[in-house]
Amino acid sequence: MEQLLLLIFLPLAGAIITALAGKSAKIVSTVFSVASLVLALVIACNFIPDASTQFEVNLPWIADLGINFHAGIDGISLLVVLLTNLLVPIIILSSYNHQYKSPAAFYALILFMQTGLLLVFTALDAFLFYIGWEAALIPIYFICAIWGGKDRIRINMKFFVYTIAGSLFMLMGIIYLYLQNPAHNFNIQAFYALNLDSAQQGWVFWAFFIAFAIKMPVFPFHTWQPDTYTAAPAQGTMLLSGIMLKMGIYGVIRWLLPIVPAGVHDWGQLAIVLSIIGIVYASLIAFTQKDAKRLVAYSSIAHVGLISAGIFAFNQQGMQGAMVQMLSHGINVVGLFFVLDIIFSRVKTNKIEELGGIAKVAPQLSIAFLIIVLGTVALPGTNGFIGEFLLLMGVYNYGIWAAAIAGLTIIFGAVYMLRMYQNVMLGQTNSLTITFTDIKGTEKLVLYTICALIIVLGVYPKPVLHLTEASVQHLLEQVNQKLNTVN
Amino acid sequence: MTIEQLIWLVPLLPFLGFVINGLGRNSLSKGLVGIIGSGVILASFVISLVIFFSLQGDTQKSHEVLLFDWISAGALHIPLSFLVDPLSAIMLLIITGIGFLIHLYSTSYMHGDAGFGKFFAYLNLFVFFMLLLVLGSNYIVMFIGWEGVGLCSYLLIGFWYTNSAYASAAKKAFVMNRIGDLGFLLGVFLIFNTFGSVEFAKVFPQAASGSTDILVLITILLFIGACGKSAQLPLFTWLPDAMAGPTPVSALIHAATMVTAGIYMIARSSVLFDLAPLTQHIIAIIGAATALVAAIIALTQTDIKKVLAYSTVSQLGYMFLGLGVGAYTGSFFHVLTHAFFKALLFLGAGSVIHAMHHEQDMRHMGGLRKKLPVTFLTMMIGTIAIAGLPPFSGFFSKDEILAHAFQASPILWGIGVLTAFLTAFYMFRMMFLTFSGKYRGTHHEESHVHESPAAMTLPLIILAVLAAIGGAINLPHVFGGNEWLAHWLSGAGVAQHELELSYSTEYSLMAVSVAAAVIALLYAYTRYVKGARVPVADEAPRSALAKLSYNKFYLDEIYDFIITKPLDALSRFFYRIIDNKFIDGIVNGLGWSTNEASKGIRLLQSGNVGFYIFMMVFGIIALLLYTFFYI
Amino acid sequence: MSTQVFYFVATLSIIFSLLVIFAKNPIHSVLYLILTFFTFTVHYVLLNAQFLAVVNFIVYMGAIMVLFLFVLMLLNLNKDTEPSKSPLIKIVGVIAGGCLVVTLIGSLKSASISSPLILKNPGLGLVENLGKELFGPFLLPFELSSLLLLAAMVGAVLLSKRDEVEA
Amino acid sequence: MNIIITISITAFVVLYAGLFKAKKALLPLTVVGLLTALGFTFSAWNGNAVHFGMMQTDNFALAFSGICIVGTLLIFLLTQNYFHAKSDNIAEYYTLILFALAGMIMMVSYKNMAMLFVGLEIMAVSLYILAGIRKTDFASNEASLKYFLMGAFSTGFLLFGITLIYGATGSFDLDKIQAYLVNNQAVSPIFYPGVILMMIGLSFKVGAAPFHFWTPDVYEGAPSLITTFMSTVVKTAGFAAFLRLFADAFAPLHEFWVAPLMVIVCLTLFIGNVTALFQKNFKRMLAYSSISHAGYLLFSLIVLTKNSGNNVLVYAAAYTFASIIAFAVLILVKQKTGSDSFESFNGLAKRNPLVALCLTIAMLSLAGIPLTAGFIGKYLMFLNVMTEYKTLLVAFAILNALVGFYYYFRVIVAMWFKDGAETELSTPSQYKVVLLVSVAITLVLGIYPAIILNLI
Amino acid sequence: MENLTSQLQGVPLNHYIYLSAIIFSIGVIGVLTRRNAIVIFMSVELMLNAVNLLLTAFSVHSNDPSGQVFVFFIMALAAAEVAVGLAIIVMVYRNTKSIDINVLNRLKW
Repeated sequence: MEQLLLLIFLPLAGAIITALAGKSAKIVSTVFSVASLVLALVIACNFIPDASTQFEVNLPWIADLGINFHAGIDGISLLVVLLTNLLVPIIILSSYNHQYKSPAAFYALILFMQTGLLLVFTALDAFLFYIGWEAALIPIYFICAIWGGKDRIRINMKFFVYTIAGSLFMLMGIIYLYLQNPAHNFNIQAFYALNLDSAQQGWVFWAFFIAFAIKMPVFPFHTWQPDTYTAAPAQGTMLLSGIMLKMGIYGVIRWLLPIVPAGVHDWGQLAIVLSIIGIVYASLIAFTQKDAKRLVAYSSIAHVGLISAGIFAFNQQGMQGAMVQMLSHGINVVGLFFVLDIIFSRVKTNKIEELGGIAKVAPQLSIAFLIIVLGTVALPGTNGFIGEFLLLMGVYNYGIWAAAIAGLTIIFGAVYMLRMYQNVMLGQTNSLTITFTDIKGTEKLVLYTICALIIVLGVYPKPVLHLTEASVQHLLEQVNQKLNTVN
Repeated sequence: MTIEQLIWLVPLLPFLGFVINGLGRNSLSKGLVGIIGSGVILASFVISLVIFFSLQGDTQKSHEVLLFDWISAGALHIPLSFLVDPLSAIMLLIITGIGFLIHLYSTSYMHGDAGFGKFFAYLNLFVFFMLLLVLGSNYIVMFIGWEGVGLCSYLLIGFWYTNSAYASAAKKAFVMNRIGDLGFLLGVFLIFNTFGSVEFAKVFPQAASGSTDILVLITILLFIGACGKSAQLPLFTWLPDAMAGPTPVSALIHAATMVTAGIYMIARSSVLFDLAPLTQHIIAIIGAATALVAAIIALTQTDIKKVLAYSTVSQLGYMFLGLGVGAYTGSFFHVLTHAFFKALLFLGAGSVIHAMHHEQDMRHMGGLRKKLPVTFLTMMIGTIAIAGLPPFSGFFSKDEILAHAFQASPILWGIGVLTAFLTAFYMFRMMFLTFSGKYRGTHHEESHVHESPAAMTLPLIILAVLAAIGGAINLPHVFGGNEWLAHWLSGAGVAQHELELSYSTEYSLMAVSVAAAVIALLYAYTRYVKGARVPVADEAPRSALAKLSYNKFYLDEIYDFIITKPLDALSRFFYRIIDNKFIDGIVNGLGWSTNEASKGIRLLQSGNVGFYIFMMVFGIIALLLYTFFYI
Repeated sequence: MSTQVFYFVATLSIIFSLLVIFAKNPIHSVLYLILTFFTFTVHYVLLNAQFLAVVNFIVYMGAIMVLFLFVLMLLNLNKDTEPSKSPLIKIVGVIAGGCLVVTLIGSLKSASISSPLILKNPGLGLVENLGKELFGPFLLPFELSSLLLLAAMVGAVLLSKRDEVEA
Repeated sequence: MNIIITISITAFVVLYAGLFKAKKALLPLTVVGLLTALGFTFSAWNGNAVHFGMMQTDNFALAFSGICIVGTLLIFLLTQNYFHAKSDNIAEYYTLILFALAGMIMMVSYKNMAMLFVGLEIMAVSLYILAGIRKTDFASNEASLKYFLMGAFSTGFLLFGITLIYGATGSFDLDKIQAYLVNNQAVSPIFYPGVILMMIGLSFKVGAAPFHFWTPDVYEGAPSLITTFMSTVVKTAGFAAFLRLFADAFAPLHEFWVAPLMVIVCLTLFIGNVTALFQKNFKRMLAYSSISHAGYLLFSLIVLTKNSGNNVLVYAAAYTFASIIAFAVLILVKQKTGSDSFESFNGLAKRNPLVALCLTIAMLSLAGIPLTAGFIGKYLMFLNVMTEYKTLLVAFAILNALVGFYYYFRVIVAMWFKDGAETELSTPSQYKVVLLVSVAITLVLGIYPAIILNLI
Repeated sequence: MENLTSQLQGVPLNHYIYLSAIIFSIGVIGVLTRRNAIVIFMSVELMLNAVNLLLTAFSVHSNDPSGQVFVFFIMALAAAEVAVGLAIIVMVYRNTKSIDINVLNRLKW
């Protein structure tokens, strides 16, 4: 239990110390993020891969309102916790070639956000979950709005209000569940045990789903995302796409499915349809994007659409696929954005047509980029394949046509990703790219780590699958059982 | 050493080669790279031979080797395991054997290239994936190889990536393969759903229990996958473009090995396909159509590699025709012989190109026979083999397919013979244009043309020998053979269909096809040697059919028009109209209207106390009315 | 006779109060207001609330109204030059007021208290009685009203005195 | 009782001290007096004493008294350099503020409507004056007169309401009124209009739509410090009075008056939030935001639970301290730049990061972001209404809260993301104390609200 | 006095309510229709007096002196309000030379 508290609050402590660290903030934050990673790995090693919740903490917090500091880790949480603690150091390292103004604030906000994310991923109390949900949003808003690019104020305001709109309705749903709960608390187990009729579940479903759908984002709640990704600083984009959107996915798995299975039963179909539309739609839009960052943003929508579809398909393959893909997508998309950041920091543009021929002058970057692109297009042997394969299989078990349309992602993904790769890296160098220098120092470290993860997870995904298997299975059984009692 | 102990070395060695060459591509000397690159393949070949022979002497024809559990989720368990049986064993030999020859050839061919190390790394990686493809004991491991070779194909086609046309060709190949891959993947899903497993060993025994409808669906989906990989209609257009890669790549990937993966996969799954007659018809028709269309296109091409590329497509169509009519062994036999003679032809073409300093247009060649005697001779053997003239290997394999086709449907047979005729014609056309007549380039260039070094000619010679005698491995009964290959493959569960034709029918069928080839040869001879005709430039007027053929039936343009352009237009429409105007418009519109409401409502606050009091009184009246008279 | 006095005085109250608000000259308004208040005094007397009648007479008519007059004179506003609202606004105002009457009375109409007023204790409104009440239960608010008056005093002085610093 | 006496005596002492030109002693005297009053508040805790049948110092009253006193104390601390530069009559201002505070103590602890009325009027009369203490400033004049005219007008309605209720029940005592409602099956019909009219009168005091029109103009025109006082402490007291009457005495008639109240709540939320959106002036924006907060606060009356009072307390505390921060910074900015538009906040974070951070936390609290007191307040309000599953109302409130984010974030945007003049604010020591105390309270209540949840 | 009180008998309470309501509303109309701050203020006084009358009537009806005491408080308030109000008006007049409420329109929107 101490471990979990330490895990959650170490980044917060780091944030405070970083904020006071002044010039050495970069180093301090790196130390704390790496320490968090180590701690997460220690926890992962001590974790027994069964369906139980471990390292549970249950402290009274606001007792009068039935709010407890109740957190714990099961396989599913551990996965996203690992992802978070893995990506944060990577993201911090990736910022080493930037000279941000007021770095102390910048790194402190990242670490603060990490605490929020960890709260979201470990909370077993709905209120705590909500607190973490918002606590993660504030820092990223500031990160994006202070250090962002053109038009950042308007774009981030939209992002902020859009996402918080969803979460407020979720709060309404949480309050509703709380009131329905005879014990009058926010305990997740008590929520699981609620017996709501299908109309009630329908409402709660929408209250939660919209919040999650906006966060992921699922079509048609996605329009904040490309702008925000484009305008955010590179590290902000990585945080948003790498970790933050997993909050939505995790929310669906942890809160939506088990609490309102009948709602999912009634409305999940629509969710799948939206997700699948999103896959094709976003992929198609990605075809003709001129800005590489925007292209990756749309590709992210497509990928997340598949994850969402896989989850709502509600079977072991889809769910496990979602698990793997959460991890993979986090790693891959961070890699992609980092490469684009490297390019941007060198030539000050991410416009696809202005680039070209970088492979010739920066072969190491081109190889790393290629591996990441391949991971993104789900080439077998990369992490992306495991996820997409399982997800597609999950969707397939739901419906063959759904899978056939969702599967278009593997074609479309190849089209736009390779188009981007070709136009950015291949061809002749131009006046802009001729002076391009290859990656070095922390850039190498970060990119090679990402590439290694892509391949290792692709070749040997078993640890991940093993980690989540029992929890996922337990979840499915739980939900199915509950669904049977409702019907 | 048992098979189980050896087999993992076969793919591992090329992989090690890839790693070493990949990491040391800039530091290792070219010689060392060549030795490592070729050496690992040779070692694999040797091990494959050992495996092959120990399998021959083994009563147990199929060995499964589990490496580790790869993916498992719910009922789905996918081990990373290898299956060694006669089918994969013989594929191993082809891949590593021909692979080695081509590696050897490349050490010389690519010697001047800056990316020498990278090239060998890619080639080794390709061999690794190809081995994975054939060794996989289930569809998913097969799929790793399947996509992996696609990746290598992408990398190698775009090897000279600074040329963006080449890079585009690479992308096209990858994407078109991906279209097929989706079909393949869906097929695999359906297999899993139907049979509860994706292991060959578990699926095939249950095949008969599946309903025909589902089997048809499964097989059609798998066939779509094969179409992509093996360049069948309508997905074949990537293969000719793939000639952008270095010539050894064309030989290895786009002729001998990768493109035959589709046939291998269908042969592997023949149990399923055999139970789906509808699919078989479709396969036969598409195969025949591809064979014919590609052959027609090949007639007018002027690029020596393009001719061979279309010829490859055409021959692949042949193989699919064979698969469609149930001649699994025949098709696979053709895979083997085709691997020999097409690799040979490509390498020969490479030798020519090498000699011509990367000139590929046949209109600028001619009279090279004397300059390149070995190349000419070996290529001639290859040409004769592909033309189907006895007793070279192509004759036997082609005739087995044709015989089965005749048994199935005389029309298919007719198309087959017509294709054979066209094949013979364009192949000899190519030979004559290249090697006979007078040199059509400048004198200065001519003086630089010389025969390739031994590292290049040796593989040619070896392949020529194989192309000449390769037919022996499945000598049909009609020639007193024992159909060794058929027996061998039956050990791998490949479905066998005996010909029920009388020997006399078989003889007459052979006679027809041989006659067609001979007539084509003579016609080509009169036209290009006697008439010394040279193909005209693009602008010159042609007949409608010639134009159609020269422009590849405008397929690329059609695809561009009906797929690429609409998708791009749709993309822009979605982005500009739906996304930015409509969906985001609604979101922004909410904000905007709130803002407008704010602008309007704040005017209520007019600053005038009288007005305020008015509003208050109205409020009071309204509230009282509401309270007492409404509710 | 008994009720007629009430109705007569009530009519006068209404008429005078109407005159208050419709008189052009503010001075006239004040004078009418004084008359209105006088009618109220009569009402108080009728209700046997003698103390209130006296207080009303002294405080309202005496003190407050004189204050009003003073200010009006001080500001020299004893003319008909007072800016008046446009007729439209006036009409709307009157209509709104009329609506308020109707609504108020409508809301009160359902009142079943049509019982006539009967004075149960003739000494109710006498000083003695009220004094006991005021210095008994209502002592606290009474004491605290001093704060109100003091605040008003301080405020009035503060506001009306010319500030040297500011000037 | 002691509280009021202490405050009144302090007021007198200050007034006299002013006569003797003891300017330096004024603030210490006031602070000592208020701290003493605060001490009495604590000592009376759980006493539930009834004074003269007129005042009941139950925990509800004491808690709100406490908040009012603390809020006033902080505002007094903000007077540093505020009045001195403008006028000689500081003692009078102090006295008036203290009188108003005394009035408010009456408002939060009354047991008889006479007390309510007298308290309300003490407060109101003091405020009319305070709004106008910038005698030569036209805006201040205008604010004062507007406030006065409309205030007097609305008092008429309040009184009419009181009268009708008296007519129906024959008493001004809250307990008796409640007893009347509980005991009589047929409530006298004139009681109902009385309730509505009182609601109207009190709505005016708390600035709820459509009786809110005075709020923006008066808040903008009045001196900023007085605006701070009006929008925080005064508002809190108004709500306490509202709640005491409606949640307590009129509770049996809840079903009757909840419908018009809903109308008021919805209108208030909508008008407050939507109008605030377009403001260019930070102070005026805060005025509209105070209207919208009135809407949220009224949630506690829509569904009456035993926690209603406490919910208002939490919300009012959150709102009070956040607003004090906002106004404190506003005063500082205005002193420096002479303007209270959003533009004058541009680039504040670069010059005064800590002040900017304080204001940011205040804005987050006002907007209702978790881990600040404002969130707990909003949460309690939503929770309160959700207990009867008034989901549409909550949804409507959520939509309004979203609008709220826009305007609260405008100042954050200006401070952090925009570049402005490079002039540094001078932050007097007392301001620092106020800012730090308020931020501390805001955060502590946000993170560990348990300490305040069961006060009443 | 005794004979005056006897005349009281018989006026229904309702009529007092109506009378008050009417006077009150007349006050409101005055507030609504006039621009002169002092006249508006006088109208407010009218409203207060209407209330006073009603309170007295209720007080008599329920035989309870507290109503009349309340009237007393209202009068105290009225006095205080008048003092403050007139001071404010004078102050405004000093600055604007007008007591027209329409002049007060700088604070808006």
